[in-house]
Amino acid sequence: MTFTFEVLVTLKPGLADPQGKAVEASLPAMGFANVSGVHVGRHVRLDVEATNEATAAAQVEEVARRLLSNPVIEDFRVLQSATADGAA
Amino acid sequence: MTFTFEVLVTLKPGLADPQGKAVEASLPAMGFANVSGVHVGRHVRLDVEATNEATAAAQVEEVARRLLSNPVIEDFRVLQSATADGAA
Amino acid sequence: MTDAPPRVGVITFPGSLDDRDALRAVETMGGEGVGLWHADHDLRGVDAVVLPGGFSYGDYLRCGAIAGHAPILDDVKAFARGGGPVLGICNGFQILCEAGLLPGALIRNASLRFVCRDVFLRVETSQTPVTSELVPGEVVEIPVKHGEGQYVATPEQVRMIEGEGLVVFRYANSRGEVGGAANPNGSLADIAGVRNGAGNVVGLMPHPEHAVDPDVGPTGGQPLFASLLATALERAGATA
Amino acid sequence: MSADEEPLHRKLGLADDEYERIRATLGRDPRPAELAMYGAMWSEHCSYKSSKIHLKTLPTEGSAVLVGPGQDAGAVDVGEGLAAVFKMESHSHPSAIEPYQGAATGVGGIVRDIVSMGARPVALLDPLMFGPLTEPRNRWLLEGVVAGIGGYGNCIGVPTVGGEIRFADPHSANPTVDVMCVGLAEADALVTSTSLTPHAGSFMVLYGAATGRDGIGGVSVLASATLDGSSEGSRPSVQIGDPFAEKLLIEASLELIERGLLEGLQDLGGAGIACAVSESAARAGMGARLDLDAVPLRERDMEAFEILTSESQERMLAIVHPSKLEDVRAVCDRWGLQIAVVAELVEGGDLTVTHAGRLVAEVPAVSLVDEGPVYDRPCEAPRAAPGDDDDPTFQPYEGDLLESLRSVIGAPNVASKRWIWQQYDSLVQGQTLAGAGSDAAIVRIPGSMRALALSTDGAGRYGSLDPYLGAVHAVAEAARNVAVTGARPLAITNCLNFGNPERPIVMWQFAESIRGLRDACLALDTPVTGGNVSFYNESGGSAIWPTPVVGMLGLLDDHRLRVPAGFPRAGLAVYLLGETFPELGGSEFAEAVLGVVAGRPPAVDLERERALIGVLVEAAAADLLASAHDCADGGLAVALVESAIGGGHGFAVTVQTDLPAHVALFSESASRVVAGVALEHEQAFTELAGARGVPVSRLGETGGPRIVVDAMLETTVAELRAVHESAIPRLLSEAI
Ligand SMILES: Nc1ncnc2c1ncn2[C@@H]1O[C@H](COP(=O)(O)OP(=O)(O)O)[C@@H](O)[C@H]1O
Ligand SMILES: [Mg+2]
Repeated sequence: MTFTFEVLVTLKPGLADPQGKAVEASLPAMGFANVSGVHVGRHVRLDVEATNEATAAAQVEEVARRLLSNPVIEDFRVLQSATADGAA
Repeated sequence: MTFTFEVLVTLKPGLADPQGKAVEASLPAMGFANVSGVHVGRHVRLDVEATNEATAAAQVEEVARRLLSNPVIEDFRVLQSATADGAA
Repeated sequence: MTDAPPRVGVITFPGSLDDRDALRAVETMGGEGVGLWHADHDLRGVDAVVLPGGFSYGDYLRCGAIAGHAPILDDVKAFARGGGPVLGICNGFQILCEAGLLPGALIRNASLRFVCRDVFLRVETSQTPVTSELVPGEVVEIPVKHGEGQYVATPEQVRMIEGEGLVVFRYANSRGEVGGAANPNGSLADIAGVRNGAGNVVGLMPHPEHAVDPDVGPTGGQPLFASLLATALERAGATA
Repeated sequence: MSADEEPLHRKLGLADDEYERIRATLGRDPRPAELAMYGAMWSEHCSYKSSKIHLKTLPTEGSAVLVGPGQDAGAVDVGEGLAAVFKMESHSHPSAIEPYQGAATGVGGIVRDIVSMGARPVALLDPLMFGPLTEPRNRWLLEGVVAGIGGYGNCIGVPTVGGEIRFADPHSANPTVDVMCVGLAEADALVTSTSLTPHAGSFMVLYGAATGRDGIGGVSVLASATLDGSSEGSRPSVQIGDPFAEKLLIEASLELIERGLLEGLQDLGGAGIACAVSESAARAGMGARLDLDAVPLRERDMEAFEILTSESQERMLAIVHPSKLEDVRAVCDRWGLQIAVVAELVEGGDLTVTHAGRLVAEVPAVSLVDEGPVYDRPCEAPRAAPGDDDDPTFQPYEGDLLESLRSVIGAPNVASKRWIWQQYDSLVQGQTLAGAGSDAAIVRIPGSMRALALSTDGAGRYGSLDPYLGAVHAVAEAARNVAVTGARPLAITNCLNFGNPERPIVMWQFAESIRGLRDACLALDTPVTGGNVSFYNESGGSAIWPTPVVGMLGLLDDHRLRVPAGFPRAGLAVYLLGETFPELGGSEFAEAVLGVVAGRPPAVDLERERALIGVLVEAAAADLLASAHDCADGGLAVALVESAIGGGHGFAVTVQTDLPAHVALFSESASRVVAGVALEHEQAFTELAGARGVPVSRLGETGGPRIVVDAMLETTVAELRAVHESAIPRLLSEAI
């Protein structure tokens, strides 16, 4: 079976986030003075072929930890496939 | 009140996705031959100050459409603040 | 009045890097370079506008995305609607795409790496302010330097772009043959530069401003600036 | 405090006797924030406590030197009223943890050093050393570091025009990431501690990025101890570079200086605000009142010691007379930079610091800056010096010369580094006459016929066999690289990369290297204008090779007379300047073909080197040279082949010699250059060399697609170019 996952990779709290800062700084001029706390990260979508969801989920965890994020500066979280399929 | 949103920006299907391709190509050597359909996009988190959630959500839609995504090549979807808070 | 050199404006955004180079290229080729500032609503009466290379706003979200909302872009759009010649180089090209003045978009190079090297471009049309003194099929050598120069567009857009002859330059080898290693970034159909329907707005990834001085490299940028100055001069005459 | 809990000063990297010294200075127990400041300022990285007494012996004066060591960067006179400002620094420790950000923030740091002298940065060079690319981790480090240097450098509009990259086992755990920046300024507008006169009552203005908990204890802890013991948790947080903010900082700073709005300017680097404020005050002969509540913070609830020692990037500290404050604010506003008045200069020498309305520190500013400990650490030479026994020069060799040439040309140290430098913007600013790929980068001085010639060189492999000779070679090769272009070598900066100075053998290596730098710089008349020391590059008791990296700056009076490295056309006479001796010790041939790093490195006769440089500069000025390329790694064979590849023309030569063919071709004897000379200039050229006492031999002529050496070696330029170009990409894409 194929399970679809989404991995969200975000900078660890407290680290400088130049991207988020640049976006936030540009918003007031566009008329959005009420937006703050902007942080920019990565979104990765992937399909895993496995016999059951638990196996697939464990693999995604590992891929996210070893390849998709750098634990020194980033955190990640995995959105379950149900969420991924449901949303559009 | 402050509402937190997450915006997921993804490449439109059919467009070249060099990052996704590179991730996918490196997976088999790491022991994950069963992962496919990898796509890399952006994740943006933001706080919106508004009187109610509907107003905040409408603003986020607009920010996502006008700035966070490029309609020529990208789609986006907004995760509601509830989802954002609930996930970890 | 007729002896006055054409005035070419170069916009500086926060993070523009090749703005001084573009001004120098304009002056080297006999024009008058006019510095413009992103936050001003003022084109200072120039006869042509250049959006230079660089990393406006760090290119942090998407290349050119934030600059596409800069105040001066309103004026650039009005100038373009009036037929004024507008040239976007590299980051300037990205900004013009983001601002909707040119079709398509630019994403990470297929290699995922920044690339700085000389390339050859085959001219596809003379119907633009930067190719008016060139003929289709001619080849010019110019450097590229970018990390996000892969030109992409939706299939409908591609049909439109090719159908209406909006491609201005394609990556090629020195003999003008496209394909393969000549393409430094994986661009769709080897597209290095495009124009708008009216033909007065052009964007390209390679850097003609870095190809006018024989001491520092190839000189394929000279005919592009010569064309731009000639077009600007005509316009100056017409609006004078 | 329980008995087994470590006292605070030790946690901050201060030794017990250093703690006592602080108590003696203050006449009381130090407060925690004070300890944190001393910990950072008296760290190895900031105080040079182990290296100071050795560095003092380096020659620092010369007719061209405008600013020597002791300022943010050195400066030399390049004529026409201009000064070239240059400095090299390492960011090896952060790069070992997070290669992209470590390298990126290294670029940011050195650029701010140049800007704080009032100079516009015009060039970057990046000498790098990694472990072998056969290891996946080394590939990851290399790719990350190169992407980080490009990601930052390309984004701030300063061309990266050169550098070097070498591979050796000892760098697997400890990559070496050095960065050099060069800037230009009006000589009479340089900003130094004596060029401007700050007033008591003037403000200290912090501008640029907000302050977060970046690299708390970073430089001090990270670069002042080995990485071994530090657990994940005790590692200082990685700093994230913001090149966009840096670009704005450069433009705003230069505008502030140009408009005469400042009484002083300093970058924030290691030890953050504590360092910048205390140094600015001490240099002005004053004290300062610092209010930490005025510092714009990125995070809430930061403690005093965190704000004081945070190494958040992209910040500068300006001294501003109150009457100029509004003008300064306007400039920063225009560039979108946050500004805050954080301190005020006061009479007397005390630095007082308040936080949340409370006094948290009150110390003499000079005690932080100039009164740190100085150590004469024990040195001990290794028992066995490298001798003739295992010298590869005398090992039997029965290999195929062409096969060996292929191995050497494709060896990672010799192979083309195009894969790397193609990822750097070398063109921005429009003055790069020769970028990476040439012996020295040539950067034109805008609006002038003059140009700067820049080269970085280290010789770790020689250094591992003989640290004195390694240092001499580094200076000699750097000077030669500059001189082959026709430029006169003027001065050097350096970065000294070593292991743990508390080990006597490392300290001996350091002292020997300094002796080598000193002798070479004196002989070649290239004084030292500054530099940086990077100790503690070791893990598990095994250190990197002693690697002083030299950044040479030379001047070309007329760039139109610049000499290229490659043979520009057919029909040139090919000459070897200098003499070849049987010297394969520590050579590329020995490593790549025989698989040994052993023996005695080639000798360097500094008088010969000086004479050779004189001939090159004079011959170029008289337009006698069509090409010139120095012999370094891989010796004569590699120099010939690289000249052919560079210009696209082959050659046929004869190597008249009594030496065995492989020794003649691959010996790395110093002070040699391969030159292409037009036939009509041969006589003038040989007479010039003869007059200067430099031996020359005519080897043959250029032309055709083939490479022919006597009857012993024959191939094509195209074949060897393919080997040279493909080696690094192949190593990087092989098996992930
Ligand atoms: N890491 C690097 N970054 C930029 N340029 C590099 C790097 N490594 C090597 N180069 C360039 O490649 C060329 C060859 O390097 P190298 O073999 O060290 O030269 P040389 O032997 O003349 O000192 C030089 O032009 C150098 O600037
Ligand atoms: Mg050389």
